[in-house]
Amino acid sequence: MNKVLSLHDAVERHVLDGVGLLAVGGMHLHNNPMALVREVVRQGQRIRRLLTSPCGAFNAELLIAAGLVEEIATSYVGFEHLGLAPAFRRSAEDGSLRVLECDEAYITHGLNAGAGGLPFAPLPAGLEVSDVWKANPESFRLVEDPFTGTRVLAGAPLRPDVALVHAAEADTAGNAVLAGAHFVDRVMAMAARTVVLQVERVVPTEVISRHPVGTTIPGFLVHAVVEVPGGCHPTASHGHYRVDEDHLRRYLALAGGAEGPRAYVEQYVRGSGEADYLQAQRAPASGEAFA
Amino acid sequence: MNKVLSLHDAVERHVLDGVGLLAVGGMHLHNNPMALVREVVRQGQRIRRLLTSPCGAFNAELLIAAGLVEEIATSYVGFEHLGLAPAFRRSAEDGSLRVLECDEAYITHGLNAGAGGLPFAPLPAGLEVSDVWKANPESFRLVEDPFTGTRVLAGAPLRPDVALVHAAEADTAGNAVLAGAHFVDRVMAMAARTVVLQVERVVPTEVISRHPVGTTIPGFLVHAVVEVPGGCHPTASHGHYRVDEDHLRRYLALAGGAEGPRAYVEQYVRGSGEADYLQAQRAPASGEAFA
Amino acid sequence: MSQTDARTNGGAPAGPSIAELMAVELARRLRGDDVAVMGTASALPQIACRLAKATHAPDLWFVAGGTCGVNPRLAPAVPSCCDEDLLRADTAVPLSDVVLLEGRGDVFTVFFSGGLQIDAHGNCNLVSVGDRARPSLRGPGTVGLPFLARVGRVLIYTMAHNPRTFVERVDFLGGPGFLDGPASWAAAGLTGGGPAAVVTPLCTMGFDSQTLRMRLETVHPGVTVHEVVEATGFEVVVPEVVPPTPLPTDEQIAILRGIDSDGLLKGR
Amino acid sequence: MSQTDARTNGGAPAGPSIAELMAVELARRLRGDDVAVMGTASALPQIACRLAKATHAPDLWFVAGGTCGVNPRLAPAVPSCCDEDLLRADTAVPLSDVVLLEGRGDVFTVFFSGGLQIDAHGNCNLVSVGDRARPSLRGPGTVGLPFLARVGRVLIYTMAHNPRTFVERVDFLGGPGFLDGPASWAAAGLTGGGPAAVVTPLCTMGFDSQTLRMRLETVHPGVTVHEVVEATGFEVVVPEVVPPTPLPTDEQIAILRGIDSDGLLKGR
Repeated sequence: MNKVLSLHDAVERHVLDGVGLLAVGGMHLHNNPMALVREVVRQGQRIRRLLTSPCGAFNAELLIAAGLVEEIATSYVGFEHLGLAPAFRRSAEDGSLRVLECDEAYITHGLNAGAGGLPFAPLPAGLEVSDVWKANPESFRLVEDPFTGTRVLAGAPLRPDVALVHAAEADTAGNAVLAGAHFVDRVMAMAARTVVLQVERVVPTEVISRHPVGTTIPGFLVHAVVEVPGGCHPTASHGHYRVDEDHLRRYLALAGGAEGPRAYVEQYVRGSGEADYLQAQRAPASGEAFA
Repeated sequence: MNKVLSLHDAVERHVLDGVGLLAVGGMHLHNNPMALVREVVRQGQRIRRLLTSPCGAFNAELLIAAGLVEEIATSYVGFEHLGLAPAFRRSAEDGSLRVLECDEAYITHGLNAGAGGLPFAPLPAGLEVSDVWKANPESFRLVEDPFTGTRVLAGAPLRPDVALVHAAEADTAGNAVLAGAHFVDRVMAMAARTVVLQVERVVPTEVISRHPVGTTIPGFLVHAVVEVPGGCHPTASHGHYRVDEDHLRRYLALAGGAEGPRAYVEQYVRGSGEADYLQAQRAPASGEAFA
Repeated sequence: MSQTDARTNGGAPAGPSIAELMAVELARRLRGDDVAVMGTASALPQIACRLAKATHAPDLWFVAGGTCGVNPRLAPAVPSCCDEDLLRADTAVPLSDVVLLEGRGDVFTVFFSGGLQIDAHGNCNLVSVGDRARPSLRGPGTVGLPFLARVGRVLIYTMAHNPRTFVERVDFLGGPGFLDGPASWAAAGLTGGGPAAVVTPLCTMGFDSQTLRMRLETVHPGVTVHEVVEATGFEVVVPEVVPPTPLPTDEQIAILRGIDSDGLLKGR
Repeated sequence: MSQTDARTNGGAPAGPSIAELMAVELARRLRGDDVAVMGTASALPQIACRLAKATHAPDLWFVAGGTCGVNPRLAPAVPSCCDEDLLRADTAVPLSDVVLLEGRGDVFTVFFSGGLQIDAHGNCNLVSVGDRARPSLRGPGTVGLPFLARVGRVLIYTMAHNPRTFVERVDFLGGPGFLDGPASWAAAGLTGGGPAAVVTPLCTMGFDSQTLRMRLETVHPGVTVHEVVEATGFEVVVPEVVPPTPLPTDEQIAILRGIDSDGLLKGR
């Protein structure tokens, strides 16, 4: 079955307005499925709850900047060494964005529980001394360890309705290869009811078959494949191109003002289709990256 | 730090007599760390409890045949299409071997819990209808899901004191590459307090570095590396050689009699060092495999 | 599981063996939107899946548990589910991922099962016959059979159709079928669909929708209803008309033997 | 974390920058039997680890969280913990494995931490300043800091030594230090060893063994004890004698700059 769809059709078909839990893959400014994220912004699909990997970045920031996110479950949204994420920060500070406080352990083990149909994810003893779970009673509970009688922390399973995940390559059936770091993208894909993959290129199955055990996502988990070379821009795509720090610094400069994030969204996303956006980014400095 | 040890020294140093929980890697008749297992037999180290992957095979059978195993936690011991495991079967039937009944889900998720310091492993709803947990109250408990209030099954974490695991290659620091299938060997290595690796060959770190994310075991988990080319015999070593079904059929024929398993142990294991054993197995049919 | 009671095929050399017929019967029950998983000693269902993909269900996915090759393409088929050759596939994933996904309940739609004992309600037992503490026969163990509770359709197959295998109630419930029948099945509230078919060397069976007991569907060539009844250790539901199992077509046999080029099923 | 308050180095161009001095201070605290892990924006501890491996602790292991390269070997060092270049390493594993192993409690012996706020007992906060529901500063989030409760030694570093960062009590406890001091620390019964050192642009601190409050150890070149006390928003324990932080040797600086060949730490 050929699962390759256009960017427009993949998002229109699989990311419904008001989606309950939308997960975005990638970690920090790497392997963010930005073409899919931008298309969600263009189509204006509202997100009841957004879930990031342990470290969300421009993927979450852009959706928040576009005003589409009601709540976010995350353990980090920021631009790492480049600074804080302005739209995330401002929306959290003024209360317009509800933040479900998570930590790395819960996001990882919660997704694992989602992938496995496990009723919940007990967490290591000691994690209960942090304030994280007290700030997020919806996602965390105390439970009695039936083997020792001690009270331990447990997280609710994370079952994204849709996951937007980047992979380097996939075949038309959705068998995909992760180049470079995995982050938690494989686990996220296993946990989600629907997986929309953004890839640098679609390749014959024979290319996927050459990769060893442990480096791929099997196609039976994947619902749509969208080929967008350069589509992680301005974040990096491992094996293909690096972070466009200049672009992100321009965003951060623009976003210093309260209207900046929306202005960016209008100019760079709503104002142009994906092909035009990527074309416009082929500046001399980053030109090779999108060749 | 050079972790390469002789077969003798690795077992003497790391597999103590009366070891509480010894795990053996591999699955069915593939990637069983047989050289390490044979050395345990030669040194006569008794095992209070043996843990297999979801499908134990000659690794468990030989230790049972040698009379070293008090209890076994397993979801399967057999020779797959070749038949039942005679020593396991007979010892379980006459009550001399206590079997802690497990299933594939518990072994996998229990090891995962061990690797993560997770207090226990809740299992998917529905698994409680099987008789497995009722037969093994030590490893399984019912627990209330704190999010739904329903009673679900939970397994105790599996924390092997020592895991004997086969990998195709490792460097002297213990960074190892799994060739072929992973089975649950990576999880087993992550869960164990001490990992003794059996490899086909020791390679420079640069060789390990070429392998992608997801295919290796990091050396900081590994305590000893033992180089035994051909050491999985008579089981297969993925990437290196196949199952020696003739040898195993001879074992099964011999083991048909009550004294057969012990006779095999005396003749093939206690009666010779590993080098002699492997030398003797270089029959024409399997000669290339050990070249 | 061990398949020691294989009924040898008395037909002409060119005709299908019993095991080949069984593979075709299993293949017939696979759909293009299925994701099937199978484990230990699963040459028969693997061949059935490849046959289904090559004929009516090209979009079928199947995972050979053990190696966890996804849609392994190899000919000859291999007898071990952990054979390295099964990595000649579209892709492959770690077994720990497959075990995880088996629990999700909405990924794998078909699970192949079997047992030392299979009972009237389709429950399977690979653990022990008699008292578990001192069994008369200790089986290998239950592997992943408890997951049957969560999977869409369970397809049961066995090479042993006799009263020792087909019993009224399994001595150890490892792989749940319809449990103790309609009341207990309803009470358990399982998300899985339960057993859908049982394919043996004598016949193909389904389940009676009222009693959830095994019900004869078709008898294989040369087998009588009486023989099935005699070989079954519980009272199998026998409808008024029991048609013969359809014979594989020449095309099916040709494709199947192209896959099973070592003839794992041929002599059985 | 964001490091906006970096104190620029007033020394001669050839001498170590403050950040370079800090890297040496961190490296000094690593041992050959350590397995260290670090996360977000961790160029400084990564360089410290490589320096330690190149000098007194060749058998040290370290994992650059994010990519999870194991003992990444690259020069130039990179500012992002998720940079693909960090896969130029002895090996690399999936992040999900590292997160899992962080919970085991006996694998990683050193965890590098930091915070928007760091308090007198070494608790760290990356979440929010003020009321969490309507914070005056919303930080990025706590990432893996709750794991500090289980790790052997926590090494805290920050480029911001001022009273906004060093507070009596964090507004949000994300990364546990010695909690509220000896009584609460003992009551919590944590398996981790707690914070072992705090390295800032002004000084290196440890913890008083009685009160478990931060205690000045050494002051960096040109810094007075008074400056440290003024820059710290809580009463830091000041021993009678506070020696100067040892200067890096020329060899250490040469090795460090060979690793940090892009000069990430040089101007800071």
